[in-house]
Amino acid sequence: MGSKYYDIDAILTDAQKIPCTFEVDVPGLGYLDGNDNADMKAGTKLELPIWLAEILAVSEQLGTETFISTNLPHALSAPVMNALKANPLSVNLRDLATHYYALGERMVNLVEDAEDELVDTLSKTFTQRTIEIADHAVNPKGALGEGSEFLMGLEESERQIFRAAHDTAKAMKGWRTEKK
Amino acid sequence: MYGELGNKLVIHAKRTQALSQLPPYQTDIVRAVTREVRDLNQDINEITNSYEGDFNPSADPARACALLVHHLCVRRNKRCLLAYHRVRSEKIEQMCWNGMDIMEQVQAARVGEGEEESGGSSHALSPEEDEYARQYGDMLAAYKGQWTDIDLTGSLEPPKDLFIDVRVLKDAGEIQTEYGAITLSKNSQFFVRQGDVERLIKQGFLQKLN
Amino acid sequence: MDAMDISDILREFDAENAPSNSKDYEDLLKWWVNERAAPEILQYQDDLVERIMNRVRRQIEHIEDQTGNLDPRANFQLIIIQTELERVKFLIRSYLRTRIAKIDKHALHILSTPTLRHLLSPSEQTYLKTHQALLNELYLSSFLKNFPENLRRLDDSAGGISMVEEPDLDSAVFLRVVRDVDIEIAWEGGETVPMRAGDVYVIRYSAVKEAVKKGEVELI
Amino acid sequence: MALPHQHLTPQEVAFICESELITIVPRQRLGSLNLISIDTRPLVPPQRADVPLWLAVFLRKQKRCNVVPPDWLTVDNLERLVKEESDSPAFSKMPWRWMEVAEILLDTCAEDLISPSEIALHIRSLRELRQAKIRASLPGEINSSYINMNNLGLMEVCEVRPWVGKVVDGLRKIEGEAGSAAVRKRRKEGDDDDEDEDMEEDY
Repeated sequence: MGSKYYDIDAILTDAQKIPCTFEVDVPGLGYLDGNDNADMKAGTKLELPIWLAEILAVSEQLGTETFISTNLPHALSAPVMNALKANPLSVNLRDLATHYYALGERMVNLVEDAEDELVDTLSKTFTQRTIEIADHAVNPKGALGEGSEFLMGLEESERQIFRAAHDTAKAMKGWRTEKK
Repeated sequence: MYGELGNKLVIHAKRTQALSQLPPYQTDIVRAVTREVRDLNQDINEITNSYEGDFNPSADPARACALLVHHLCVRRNKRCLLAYHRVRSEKIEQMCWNGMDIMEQVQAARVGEGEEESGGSSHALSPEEDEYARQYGDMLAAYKGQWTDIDLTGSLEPPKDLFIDVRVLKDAGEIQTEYGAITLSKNSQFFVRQGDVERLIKQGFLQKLN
Repeated sequence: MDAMDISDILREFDAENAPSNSKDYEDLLKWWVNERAAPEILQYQDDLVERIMNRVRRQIEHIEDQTGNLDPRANFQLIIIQTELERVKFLIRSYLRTRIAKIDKHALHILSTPTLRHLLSPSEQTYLKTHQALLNELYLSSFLKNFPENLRRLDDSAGGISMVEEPDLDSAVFLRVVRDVDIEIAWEGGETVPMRAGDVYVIRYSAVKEAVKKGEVELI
Repeated sequence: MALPHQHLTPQEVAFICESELITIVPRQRLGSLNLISIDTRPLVPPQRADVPLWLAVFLRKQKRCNVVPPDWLTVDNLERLVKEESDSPAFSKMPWRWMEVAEILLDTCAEDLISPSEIALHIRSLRELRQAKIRASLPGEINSSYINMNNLGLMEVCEVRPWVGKVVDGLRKIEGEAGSAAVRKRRKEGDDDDEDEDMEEDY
């Protein structure tokens, strides 16, 4: 899998925050929770960006205890999963997380025993929504037409798929009508 | 929280990718993020130096965690800075490949974009980017020099209608073509290379027929 | 003028000896499309490009000799020669720039992998090294010089992610089968896909990477 | 950055097909030509000759030849194909470059075709019938492993390629290293409701 060090979307994905719990007291780390010169108490619950949480969650200290434990963010919580299973087209993914599927991929590695269900639901959701996206891109129903709400809720990779399908349809139409 | 400034820079980079012109360089944010890295690095040194002997992470996990957090913040800021500069350098390279003279391109950016938030000097490129643009332009010229017959910065669209039929609407005097001079007298028709007459068509002397 | 004039006869005589120029052109089309579609840089087609460039130069000389010759018949033939010349120039230009774009995207990966570096032409290798030096200089002068010494590397992988960007060889590619071939799919637990000539598939590049190089399948 | 388009544009697909040979009937003499991609034979009216499509179109525009349309591009053959296309869910067998060749000939040498407006109509309905079929059948095929797209023409493949490529890649990343095999296996088991416990180790 190609590493994406310079990929802007990969960097923005890692900026998304997830709920964490500190398992250990850490002097001088209060600033992570907004109080600058305090210490970080074990048991504190806070949100940390993925680029930080994913390393702290796997760095052991004594024995098998890690510095923090992580839980699924609201965007991947059970109620959202149920809504996606019920009708994937009705959920505004952009409000939940701009890089929604990428967030899902990162969390699959971080949270045990969630991955089977998470992967299943996300892959079904992604497939069904991208088919709808392609339809909209090929025969647009006008800006305020039916489905525009769906399009407003597309997360970042879905937007890029819409643009790819839309631009290709436009290029095809342009080629067919231009003088050969 | 550490890393917030880095994110701001990456959001600028994301917006830059969608723009045709290069927006102003975010000097202030770049400096602030660099300062944040230096401060973090000082904290790291203070923590490690506070140990007489060598630092044993498992002996003091809390201190190890603090160190790790600082390290990760530094790495994160470095990645944001590199990505921001890389996106801009790609835009500069695109301009060179499109044969645009960087300076005139930049004037247009200043007029078109106006000043986004502060922090951007009136001139879109930073001094270091100016230098990069010049050096990349020279390197590109050297690479192109090995393909003179091809003109590497030419069009990337398949060629169409290299030669076209035109009718003369208004007397346009004589023009030079590869096949000798042609006198463009009113109502006469010619089969000429499009490149030779594009300007005259735009000025309404000639009309393209198909 | 019913009888063919001498130059036509002579030209027809030597038309037989060069059937290969159509094959060269078709090969260049094929390798241009392969390069456009493959996620990784492919072998530079040195001899092929050189043979075609020789013909390009010969055509340019022919045009220069003939210009000023106002005979409409010769003139019309020159126009055809120039029309085709522009097509060939476009093809070479797009082929070279497609490669440059990939070289830029995976520069450090290519630089640090000898087998990949040997896929590049000498002038591409010069471009790669010079460009990397310019980028390093830009980063250093813009902010990296203010970093502590041990943090200035551009090729390490501390902090959980490698700074050296590699192509995603599992990206989906579209292909048309040229010769029957059975493709082994590693990620399906060793399933084999029997691909027959004329078939069209979307599949991970890694599964057909060798078949592309052997010409058993062509990317589209 | 040196190249704007990631995938072949329709113009580039047409450019590729313009090196295919097509038969013409010359209307004016032309000496043989040593070109880069081909050595052409002398054109002597009215003897038929095979030339690359780009050259045929160029000569046609100068009224120096007429183009002999390919044998599949006739009204009755297209009518048969349209009927076949509407009667069965499967894609009928079309030449690999049918759409590009038809569009180019209809645009540049319509008069050389027999009842070109009818041909244009049939080509359009073929395109729309097959477009609807692609939109109906493709979604069911989408998976991150591989997809067979036989009987589609090159231009039709290029039309769906950008978004299909992104969807297949996106699906692969969501399914993670265990890959689509695990997902598909679970989906099958999910149907008969005995969730297979030993899937855990794969992660």
